Amino acid sequence: MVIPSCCFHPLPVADVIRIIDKPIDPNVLRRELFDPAAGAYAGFEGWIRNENEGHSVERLEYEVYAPLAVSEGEKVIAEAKAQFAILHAHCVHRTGMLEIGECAVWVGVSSAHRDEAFNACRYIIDQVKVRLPIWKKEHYADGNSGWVNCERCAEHAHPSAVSL
Amino acid sequence: MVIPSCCFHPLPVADVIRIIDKPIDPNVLRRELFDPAAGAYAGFEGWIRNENEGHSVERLEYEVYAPLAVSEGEKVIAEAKAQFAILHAHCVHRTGMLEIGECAVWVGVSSAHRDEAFNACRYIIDQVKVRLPIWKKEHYADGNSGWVNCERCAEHAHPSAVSL
Amino acid sequence: MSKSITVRYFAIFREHAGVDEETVAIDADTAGDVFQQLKNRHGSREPLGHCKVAINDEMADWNSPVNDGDTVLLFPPVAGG
Amino acid sequence: MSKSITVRYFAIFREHAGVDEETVAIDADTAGDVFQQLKNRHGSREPLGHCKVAINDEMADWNSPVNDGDTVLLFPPVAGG
Repeated sequence: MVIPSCCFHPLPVADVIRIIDKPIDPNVLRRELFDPAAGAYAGFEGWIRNENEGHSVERLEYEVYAPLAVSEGEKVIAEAKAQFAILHAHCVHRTGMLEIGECAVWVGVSSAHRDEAFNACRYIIDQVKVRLPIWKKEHYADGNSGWVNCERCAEHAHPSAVSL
Repeated sequence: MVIPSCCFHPLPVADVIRIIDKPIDPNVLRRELFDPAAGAYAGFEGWIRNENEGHSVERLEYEVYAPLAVSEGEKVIAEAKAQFAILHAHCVHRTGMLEIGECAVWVGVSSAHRDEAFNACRYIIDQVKVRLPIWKKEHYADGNSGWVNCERCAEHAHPSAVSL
Repeated sequence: MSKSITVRYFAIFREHAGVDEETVAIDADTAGDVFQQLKNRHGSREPLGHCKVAINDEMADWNSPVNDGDTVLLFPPVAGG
Repeated sequence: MSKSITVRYFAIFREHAGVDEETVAIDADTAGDVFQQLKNRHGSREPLGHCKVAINDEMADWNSPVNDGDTVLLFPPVAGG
Protein backbone atom coordinates (compact mmCIF):
# COMPACT_ATOMS: atom_id res chain seq x y z
CA MET A 1 0.00 0.00 0.00
CA VAL A 2 1.42 3.37 -0.98
CA ILE A 3 0.64 6.05 1.55
CA PRO A 4 1.21 9.33 -0.30
CA SER A 5 3.57 11.20 1.95
CA CYS A 6 1.83 14.48 1.11
CA CYS A 7 -1.22 13.35 3.04
CA PHE A 8 0.48 13.19 6.40
CA HIS A 9 -1.08 14.46 9.56
CA PRO A 10 0.71 14.44 12.89
CA LEU A 11 0.02 11.20 14.76
CA PRO A 12 -0.36 11.26 18.53
CA VAL A 13 3.06 10.33 19.77
CA ALA A 14 3.46 9.72 23.46
CA ASP A 15 6.38 7.33 23.52
CA VAL A 16 9.67 7.93 21.75
CA ILE A 17 10.98 4.45 22.52
CA ARG A 18 9.02 1.24 22.38
CA ILE A 19 9.75 -2.44 22.98
CA ILE A 20 7.48 -4.65 20.88
CA ASP A 21 7.05 -8.37 20.18
CA LYS A 22 5.50 -7.95 16.71
CA PRO A 23 7.22 -7.12 13.39
CA ILE A 24 8.51 -3.56 13.15
CA ASP A 25 6.84 -1.59 10.36
CA PRO A 26 9.22 1.24 9.38
CA ASN A 27 6.70 2.69 6.97
CA VAL A 28 4.20 3.44 9.73
CA LEU A 29 6.95 4.55 12.11
CA ARG A 30 8.56 7.07 9.75
CA ARG A 31 5.20 8.78 9.29
CA GLU A 32 5.25 9.67 12.99
CA LEU A 33 8.29 11.83 12.29
CA PHE A 34 6.73 13.93 9.52
CA ASP A 35 6.82 17.63 10.17
CA PRO A 36 6.23 20.48 7.73
CA ALA A 37 9.57 21.95 8.85
CA ALA A 38 11.48 18.70 8.23
CA GLY A 39 13.75 18.63 5.17
CA ALA A 40 15.66 15.51 6.13
CA TYR A 41 14.92 12.06 7.48
CA ALA A 42 17.58 9.55 8.49
CA GLY A 43 16.63 6.01 9.40
CA PHE A 44 18.56 3.05 10.70
CA GLU A 45 17.47 -0.57 10.91
CA GLY A 46 19.30 -3.49 12.44
CA TRP A 47 18.49 -6.68 10.54
CA ILE A 48 19.12 -10.26 11.60
CA ARG A 49 21.93 -11.57 9.46
CA ASN A 50 22.95 -15.15 8.83
CA GLU A 51 26.47 -14.97 10.20
CA ASN A 52 28.34 -13.68 13.24
CA GLU A 53 32.04 -14.05 13.89
CA GLY A 54 32.27 -17.08 11.64
CA HIS A 55 29.18 -18.82 13.06
CA SER A 56 26.26 -19.59 10.77
CA VAL A 57 23.22 -18.08 12.55
CA GLU A 58 19.71 -19.51 12.05
CA ARG A 59 17.73 -17.16 14.30
CA LEU A 60 18.21 -14.70 17.14
CA GLU A 61 16.39 -14.49 20.46
CA TYR A 62 16.14 -11.11 22.16
CA GLU A 63 15.60 -10.63 25.87
CA VAL A 64 14.73 -7.11 26.96
CA TYR A 65 14.19 -5.78 30.45
CA ALA A 66 11.55 -3.35 29.28
CA PRO A 67 11.18 -0.98 32.28
CA LEU A 68 14.84 0.04 32.19
CA ALA A 69 15.22 -0.30 28.41
CA VAL A 70 12.47 2.30 28.05
CA SER A 71 13.77 4.70 30.72
CA GLU A 72 17.36 4.45 29.43
CA GLY A 73 16.16 4.78 25.82
CA GLU A 74 14.23 7.93 26.73
CA LYS A 75 17.45 9.36 28.18
CA VAL A 76 19.34 8.55 24.98
CA ILE A 77 16.75 10.28 22.82
CA ALA A 78 16.64 13.29 25.13
CA GLU A 79 20.44 13.53 24.86
CA ALA A 80 20.21 13.39 21.05
CA LYS A 81 17.64 16.18 21.06
CA ALA A 82 19.84 18.29 23.35
CA GLN A 83 22.98 17.76 21.24
CA PHE A 84 21.57 18.01 17.71
CA ALA A 85 19.07 20.42 16.16
CA ILE A 86 16.49 17.79 15.28
CA LEU A 87 12.70 17.81 15.21
CA HIS A 88 11.68 14.27 16.14
CA ALA A 89 13.44 11.02 17.03
CA HIS A 90 11.98 7.61 17.81
CA CYS A 91 13.33 4.14 18.45
CA VAL A 92 11.63 0.75 18.45
CA HIS A 93 13.31 -2.47 19.57
CA ARG A 94 12.03 -6.01 19.15
CA THR A 95 11.92 -8.67 21.83
CA GLY A 96 11.49 -12.44 21.37
CA MET A 97 12.59 -14.80 18.60
CA LEU A 98 13.57 -13.26 15.25
CA GLU A 99 14.33 -14.87 11.91
CA ILE A 100 17.04 -13.93 9.38
CA GLY A 101 16.07 -10.70 7.60
CA GLU A 102 13.76 -9.43 10.33
CA CYS A 103 14.19 -5.94 11.72
CA ALA A 104 15.43 -6.02 15.33
CA VAL A 105 15.73 -2.28 15.91
CA TRP A 106 14.58 0.84 14.09
CA VAL A 107 15.73 4.43 14.69
CA GLY A 108 14.24 7.38 12.82
CA VAL A 109 15.12 11.07 13.04
CA SER A 110 13.67 14.10 11.24
CA SER A 111 15.30 17.53 11.11
CA ALA A 112 15.49 20.63 8.95
CA HIS A 113 18.90 19.66 7.51
CA ARG A 114 20.59 16.33 6.89
CA ASP A 115 23.72 16.73 9.01
CA GLU A 116 21.71 16.71 12.21
CA ALA A 117 19.47 13.82 11.15
CA PHE A 118 22.46 11.60 10.32
CA ASN A 119 24.40 12.52 13.45
CA ALA A 120 21.47 12.08 15.83
CA CYS A 121 20.46 8.77 14.23
CA ARG A 122 23.98 7.46 14.61
CA TYR A 123 24.22 8.67 18.21
CA ILE A 124 20.97 6.97 19.16
CA ILE A 125 21.77 3.55 17.69
CA ASP A 126 25.30 3.61 19.12
CA GLN A 127 24.00 4.37 22.60
CA VAL A 128 21.07 1.96 22.39
CA LYS A 129 23.46 -0.87 21.59
CA VAL A 130 25.70 -0.31 24.61
CA ARG A 131 23.36 1.09 27.27
CA LEU A 132 19.95 -0.58 27.09
CA PRO A 133 19.41 -3.82 29.06
CA ILE A 134 18.95 -6.00 25.99
CA TRP A 135 20.57 -9.35 25.30
CA LYS A 136 20.58 -11.64 22.31
CA LYS A 137 21.10 -15.34 22.03
CA GLU A 138 22.25 -16.69 18.71
CA HIS A 139 20.90 -20.04 17.57
CA TYR A 140 23.40 -21.67 15.23
CA ALA A 141 22.97 -24.03 12.29
CA ASP A 142 24.72 -26.80 14.27
CA GLY A 143 22.03 -26.69 17.00
CA ASN A 144 24.16 -24.83 19.52
CA SER A 145 23.35 -21.40 20.89
CA GLY A 146 25.20 -18.63 22.64
CA TRP A 147 24.59 -15.29 24.32
CA VAL A 148 26.32 -12.56 22.32
CA ASN A 149 29.05 -10.73 24.27
CA CYS A 150 28.76 -13.21 27.15
CA GLU A 151 30.13 -16.70 26.71
CA ARG A 152 33.03 -15.86 24.44
CA CYS A 153 33.81 -12.86 26.59
CA ALA A 154 33.82 -14.98 29.76
CA GLU A 155 36.02 -17.65 28.17
CA HIS A 156 38.63 -15.03 27.41
CA ALA A 157 38.50 -13.20 30.71
CA HIS A 158 41.85 -13.55 32.40
CA PRO A 159 42.33 -12.50 36.05
CA SER A 160 44.79 -9.79 35.00
CA ALA A 161 42.15 -8.20 32.76
CA VAL A 162 39.51 -8.10 35.48
CA SER A 163 38.69 -4.60 36.62
CA LEU A 164 35.87 -2.91 38.45
CA MET B 1 -0.15 -3.12 5.31
CA VAL B 2 2.62 -4.78 7.27
CA ILE B 3 4.96 -6.80 5.08
CA PRO B 4 6.74 -9.15 7.50
CA SER B 5 10.37 -8.59 6.75
CA CYS B 6 11.09 -12.27 7.34
CA CYS B 7 9.25 -13.10 4.14
CA PHE B 8 11.64 -11.26 1.85
CA HIS B 9 12.85 -12.67 -1.40
CA PRO B 10 15.38 -10.88 -3.57
CA LEU B 11 13.64 -8.62 -6.07
CA PRO B 12 15.04 -8.27 -9.55
CA VAL B 13 17.08 -5.11 -9.39
CA ALA B 14 18.41 -3.75 -12.61
CA ASP B 15 18.70 -0.08 -11.84
CA VAL B 16 20.39 1.37 -8.78
CA ILE B 17 19.21 4.91 -9.50
CA ARG B 18 15.81 5.92 -10.79
CA ILE B 19 14.10 9.19 -11.64
CA ILE B 20 10.34 8.95 -11.12
CA ASP B 21 7.33 11.26 -11.33
CA LYS B 22 5.16 9.35 -8.83
CA PRO B 23 5.35 9.28 -5.01
CA ILE B 24 8.40 7.50 -3.63
CA ASP B 25 7.48 4.47 -1.51
CA PRO B 26 10.40 3.80 0.85
CA ASN B 27 8.78 0.65 2.18
CA VAL B 28 8.91 -1.06 -1.20
CA LEU B 29 12.34 0.36 -1.95
CA ARG B 30 14.00 -0.82 1.25
CA ARG B 31 12.86 -4.38 0.53
CA GLU B 32 15.04 -4.36 -2.57
CA LEU B 33 18.07 -4.06 -0.29
CA PHE B 34 17.29 -7.09 1.87
CA ASP B 35 20.08 -9.63 1.97
CA PRO B 36 20.57 -12.52 4.39
CA ALA B 37 24.07 -11.20 5.07
CA ALA B 38 22.85 -7.66 5.86
CA GLY B 39 22.92 -6.64 9.53
CA ALA B 40 22.44 -2.92 8.95
CA TYR B 41 20.29 -0.66 6.83
CA ALA B 42 20.70 3.12 6.63
CA GLY B 43 18.16 5.22 4.80
CA PHE B 44 17.95 8.89 3.96
CA GLU B 45 14.97 10.84 2.68
CA GLY B 46 14.84 14.45 1.58
CA TRP B 47 11.42 15.92 2.39
CA ILE B 48 9.90 19.12 1.09
CA ARG B 49 9.87 21.57 3.97
CA ASN B 50 7.87 24.73 4.34
CA GLU B 51 10.74 27.17 4.65
CA ASN B 52 14.05 27.99 2.96
CA GLU B 53 16.38 30.82 3.89
CA GLY B 54 13.55 32.78 5.45
CA HIS B 55 11.10 32.26 2.58
CA SER B 56 7.81 30.52 3.24
CA VAL B 57 7.67 27.73 0.64
CA GLU B 58 4.35 26.35 -0.68
CA ARG B 59 5.63 23.72 -3.11
CA LEU B 60 8.77 22.74 -4.98
CA GLU B 61 9.19 21.97 -8.66
CA TYR B 62 11.99 19.61 -9.70
CA GLU B 63 13.56 19.56 -13.12
CA VAL B 64 15.79 16.59 -13.87
CA TYR B 65 17.83 15.88 -16.95
CA ALA B 66 17.30 12.15 -16.62
CA PRO B 67 19.90 10.70 -19.03
CA LEU B 68 22.80 12.35 -17.22
CA ALA B 69 21.20 12.19 -13.75
CA VAL B 70 21.07 8.42 -14.15
CA SER B 71 24.59 8.00 -15.55
CA GLU B 72 26.09 10.33 -12.93
CA GLY B 73 24.04 8.65 -10.18
CA GLU B 74 25.32 5.24 -11.25
CA LYS B 75 28.87 6.56 -10.94
CA VAL B 76 28.15 7.85 -7.42
CA ILE B 77 26.77 4.50 -6.31
CA ALA B 78 29.68 2.63 -7.90
CA GLU B 79 32.05 4.93 -5.99
CA ALA B 80 30.21 4.21 -2.74
CA LYS B 81 30.46 0.47 -3.35
CA ALA B 82 34.19 0.78 -4.09
CA GLN B 83 34.87 2.88 -0.97
CA PHE B 84 32.69 1.15 1.62
CA ALA B 85 32.07 -2.53 2.35
CA ILE B 86 28.35 -2.47 1.56
CA LEU B 87 25.99 -5.00 0.03
CA HIS B 88 23.41 -2.91 -1.85
CA ALA B 89 22.74 0.78 -2.45
CA HIS B 90 19.91 2.44 -4.35
CA CYS B 91 18.73 5.97 -4.93
CA VAL B 92 15.44 7.33 -6.26
CA HIS B 93 14.82 10.99 -7.10
CA ARG B 94 11.52 12.66 -7.90
CA THR B 95 10.84 15.00 -10.78
CA GLY B 96 7.91 17.38 -11.21
CA MET B 97 5.84 19.36 -8.69
CA LEU B 98 6.04 18.30 -5.04
CA GLU B 99 4.01 19.40 -2.03
CA ILE B 100 5.23 20.04 1.54
CA GLY B 101 6.01 16.74 3.26
CA GLU B 102 6.59 14.77 0.08
CA CYS B 103 9.74 12.74 -0.35
CA ALA B 104 11.99 14.23 -3.06
CA VAL B 105 14.88 11.81 -2.79
CA TRP B 106 15.47 8.46 -1.12
CA VAL B 107 18.80 6.70 -0.55
CA GLY B 108 19.04 3.23 0.99
CA VAL B 109 22.11 1.16 1.81
CA SER B 110 22.45 -2.31 3.32
CA SER B 111 25.65 -3.77 4.72
CA ALA B 112 26.93 -6.30 7.24
CA HIS B 113 27.78 -3.60 9.81
CA ARG B 114 26.36 -0.15 10.52
CA ASP B 115 29.47 2.00 10.03
CA GLU B 116 29.56 1.23 6.32
CA ALA B 117 25.82 1.70 5.82
CA PHE B 118 25.85 5.14 7.45
CA ASN B 119 28.99 6.30 5.65
CA ALA B 120 27.90 5.10 2.21
CA CYS B 121 24.40 6.57 2.63
CA ARG B 122 25.88 9.92 3.58
CA TYR B 123 28.34 9.82 0.68
CA ILE B 124 25.63 9.06 -1.85
CA ILE B 125 23.24 11.84 -0.78
CA ASP B 126 26.08 14.39 -0.54
CA GLN B 127 27.26 13.59 -4.07
CA VAL B 128 23.75 13.37 -5.53
CA LYS B 129 23.03 16.88 -4.28
CA VAL B 130 26.07 18.47 -5.91
CA ARG B 131 26.69 16.37 -9.03
CA LEU B 132 23.40 15.31 -10.61
CA PRO B 133 21.77 17.65 -13.16
CA ILE B 134 18.72 18.39 -11.01
CA TRP B 135 17.23 21.80 -10.28
CA LYS B 136 14.45 22.97 -8.05
CA LYS B 137 12.21 25.98 -8.22
CA GLU B 138 10.61 27.14 -5.01
CA HIS B 139 7.08 28.49 -5.17
CA TYR B 140 6.57 30.93 -2.31
CA ALA B 141 3.49 31.83 -0.30
CA ASP B 142 3.61 35.35 -1.78
CA GLY B 143 3.15 33.98 -5.32
CA ASN B 144 6.78 34.49 -6.35
CA SER B 145 9.12 31.68 -7.31
CA GLY B 146 12.84 31.19 -7.58
CA TRP B 147 15.38 28.62 -8.73
CA VAL B 148 17.40 27.40 -5.74
CA ASN B 149 21.14 28.24 -5.99
CA CYS B 150 20.56 30.33 -9.10
CA GLU B 151 18.92 33.70 -8.76
CA ARG B 152 20.26 34.64 -5.35
CA CYS B 153 23.66 33.35 -6.35
CA ALA B 154 23.61 35.43 -9.55
CA GLU B 155 22.51 38.55 -7.67
CA HIS B 156 25.54 38.26 -5.42
CA ALA B 157 28.08 37.39 -8.08
CA HIS B 158 30.63 40.19 -8.23
CA PRO B 159 33.18 40.38 -11.05
CA SER B 160 36.05 39.86 -8.60
CA ALA B 161 34.52 36.58 -7.46
CA VAL B 162 34.13 35.22 -10.97
CA SER B 163 36.42 32.31 -11.68
CA LEU B 164 36.60 29.50 -14.17
CA MET C 1 25.42 -7.62 59.21
CA SER C 2 23.26 -9.76 57.00
CA LYS C 3 20.73 -8.06 54.68
CA SER C 4 17.78 -9.52 52.86
CA ILE C 5 18.34 -8.76 49.16
CA THR C 6 16.15 -9.81 46.27
CA VAL C 7 18.35 -10.58 43.27
CA ARG C 8 17.10 -10.76 39.68
CA TYR C 9 19.17 -12.53 37.05
CA PHE C 10 19.03 -11.79 33.30
CA ALA C 11 19.97 -13.68 30.15
CA ILE C 12 22.99 -15.95 30.75
CA PHE C 13 22.99 -15.14 34.48
CA ARG C 14 19.42 -16.44 34.74
CA GLU C 15 20.34 -19.59 32.82
CA HIS C 16 23.23 -20.23 35.20
CA ALA C 17 21.20 -19.50 38.34
CA GLY C 18 18.23 -21.51 37.08
CA VAL C 19 15.83 -18.92 38.53
CA ASP C 20 14.61 -15.46 37.51
CA GLU C 21 14.75 -14.13 41.00
CA GLU C 22 15.59 -15.18 44.54
CA THR C 23 15.87 -13.55 47.93
CA VAL C 24 19.14 -14.10 49.73
CA ALA C 25 20.54 -13.21 53.13
CA ILE C 26 23.88 -11.64 52.37
CA ASP C 27 26.54 -9.54 54.09
CA ALA C 28 27.07 -6.91 51.36
CA ASP C 29 27.71 -3.16 51.42
CA THR C 30 27.60 -2.50 47.66
CA ALA C 31 26.08 -3.86 44.47
CA GLY C 32 29.58 -5.11 43.60
CA ASP C 33 29.65 -7.13 46.83
CA VAL C 34 26.37 -8.77 45.82
CA PHE C 35 27.80 -9.70 42.42
CA GLN C 36 31.00 -11.15 43.87
CA GLN C 37 29.31 -13.10 46.65
CA LEU C 38 26.79 -14.63 44.24
CA LYS C 39 29.45 -15.86 41.78
CA ASN C 40 28.36 -19.43 42.42
CA ARG C 41 24.78 -18.48 41.45
CA HIS C 42 25.19 -16.37 38.26
CA GLY C 43 28.36 -18.30 37.46
CA SER C 44 29.99 -15.43 35.58
CA ARG C 45 33.68 -14.84 35.16
CA GLU C 46 32.89 -11.55 33.41
CA PRO C 47 34.80 -8.53 34.71
CA LEU C 48 32.35 -6.35 36.63
CA GLY C 49 33.12 -3.50 34.23
CA HIS C 50 31.50 -5.47 31.39
CA CYS C 51 28.28 -5.94 33.34
CA LYS C 52 25.65 -3.51 34.59
CA VAL C 53 23.53 -3.31 37.69
CA ALA C 54 20.28 -1.69 38.74
CA ILE C 55 18.86 -1.26 42.22
CA ASN C 56 15.09 -1.04 42.60
CA ASP C 57 14.67 -0.43 38.85
CA GLU C 58 17.18 2.45 38.68
CA MET C 59 20.50 2.01 36.90
CA ALA C 60 23.24 2.01 39.55
CA ASP C 61 27.01 1.70 39.91
CA TRP C 62 28.84 -1.30 41.28
CA ASN C 63 29.82 0.76 44.30
CA SER C 64 26.26 1.93 44.97
CA PRO C 65 25.21 0.91 48.52
CA VAL C 66 22.60 -1.80 48.99
CA ASN C 67 20.09 -1.73 51.80
CA ASP C 68 18.01 -4.37 53.49
CA GLY C 69 14.97 -5.09 51.29
CA ASP C 70 16.52 -3.79 48.03
CA THR C 71 16.06 -5.56 44.71
CA VAL C 72 19.35 -5.85 42.81
CA LEU C 73 19.23 -6.57 39.07
CA LEU C 74 22.33 -8.25 37.63
CA PHE C 75 22.81 -7.54 33.92
CA PRO C 76 25.37 -9.45 31.85
CA PRO C 77 27.09 -7.56 29.00
CA VAL C 78 24.34 -6.00 26.87
CA ALA C 79 23.97 -6.56 23.13
CA GLY C 80 21.06 -4.58 21.75
CA GLY C 81 20.41 -3.85 18.10
CA MET D 1 35.96 29.56 -37.91
CA SER D 2 32.26 29.32 -37.27
CA LYS D 3 30.81 26.01 -36.02
CA SER D 4 27.22 24.83 -35.93
CA ILE D 5 26.48 24.02 -32.28
CA THR D 6 23.18 22.84 -30.83
CA VAL D 7 22.74 24.36 -27.38
CA ARG D 8 20.31 23.03 -24.76
CA TYR D 9 19.29 25.23 -21.87
CA PHE D 10 18.10 23.94 -18.48
CA ALA D 11 16.09 25.41 -15.60
CA ILE D 12 16.71 29.16 -15.24
CA PHE D 13 18.85 29.21 -18.41
CA ARG D 14 15.88 27.84 -20.37
CA GLU D 15 13.56 30.42 -18.84
CA HIS D 16 15.93 33.21 -19.82
CA ALA D 17 16.51 31.89 -23.36
CA GLY D 18 12.81 31.18 -23.87
CA VAL D 19 13.65 27.97 -25.72
CA ASP D 20 14.75 24.45 -24.73
CA GLU D 21 17.21 24.19 -27.53
CA GLU D 22 18.57 26.11 -30.49
CA THR D 23 21.25 25.68 -33.10
CA VAL D 24 23.71 28.55 -33.39
CA ALA D 25 26.61 29.40 -35.66
CA ILE D 26 29.41 30.32 -33.27
CA ASP D 27 33.16 30.84 -33.27
CA ALA D 28 34.07 28.80 -30.17
CA ASP D 29 36.94 26.47 -29.29
CA THR D 30 35.71 25.28 -25.90
CA ALA D 31 32.49 24.73 -23.96
CA GLY D 32 33.45 27.80 -21.92
CA ASP D 33 33.55 29.88 -25.10
CA VAL D 34 30.00 28.75 -25.89
CA PHE D 35 28.81 29.77 -22.42
CA GLN D 36 30.48 33.19 -22.60
CA GLN D 37 29.32 33.99 -26.14
CA LEU D 38 25.72 33.02 -25.34
CA LYS D 39 25.52 35.26 -22.25
CA ASN D 40 22.75 37.27 -23.89
CA ARG D 41 20.74 34.05 -24.39
CA HIS D 42 21.02 32.23 -21.03
CA GLY D 43 21.37 35.60 -19.32
CA SER D 44 23.45 34.24 -16.45
CA ARG D 45 25.95 36.15 -14.38
CA GLU D 46 26.87 32.92 -12.60
CA PRO D 47 30.58 32.19 -12.39
CA LEU D 48 31.34 29.33 -14.78
CA GLY D 49 32.68 27.33 -11.82
CA HIS D 50 29.15 27.22 -10.33
CA CYS D 51 27.69 25.78 -13.52
CA LYS D 52 28.21 22.49 -15.32
CA VAL D 53 28.35 21.49 -18.96
CA ALA D 54 27.84 18.35 -20.98
CA ILE D 55 28.76 17.67 -24.60
CA ASN D 56 26.72 15.07 -26.51
CA ASP D 57 25.26 13.73 -23.23
CA GLU D 58 28.63 13.26 -21.53
CA MET D 59 29.65 15.46 -18.60
CA ALA D 60 32.47 17.72 -19.79
CA ASP D 61 34.76 20.49 -18.54
CA TRP D 62 34.48 24.12 -19.50
CA ASN D 63 37.75 23.80 -21.38
CA SER D 64 36.61 20.71 -23.30
CA PRO D 65 36.83 21.35 -27.08
CA VAL D 66 33.63 21.71 -29.08
CA ASN D 67 33.33 20.48 -32.64
CA ASP D 68 31.03 21.32 -35.50
CA GLY D 69 27.73 19.46 -34.97
CA ASP D 70 28.14 19.00 -31.19
CA THR D 71 25.27 19.42 -28.76
CA VAL D 72 26.28 21.49 -25.73
CA LEU D 73 24.12 21.27 -22.58
CA LEU D 74 24.34 24.29 -20.28
CA PHE D 75 23.50 23.45 -16.66
CA PRO D 76 22.94 26.17 -14.07
CA PRO D 77 24.03 25.41 -10.46
CA VAL D 78 22.44 22.10 -9.49
CA ALA D 79 20.24 21.64 -6.45
CA GLY D 80 19.17 18.02 -6.12
CA GLY D 81 17.68 16.41 -3.03
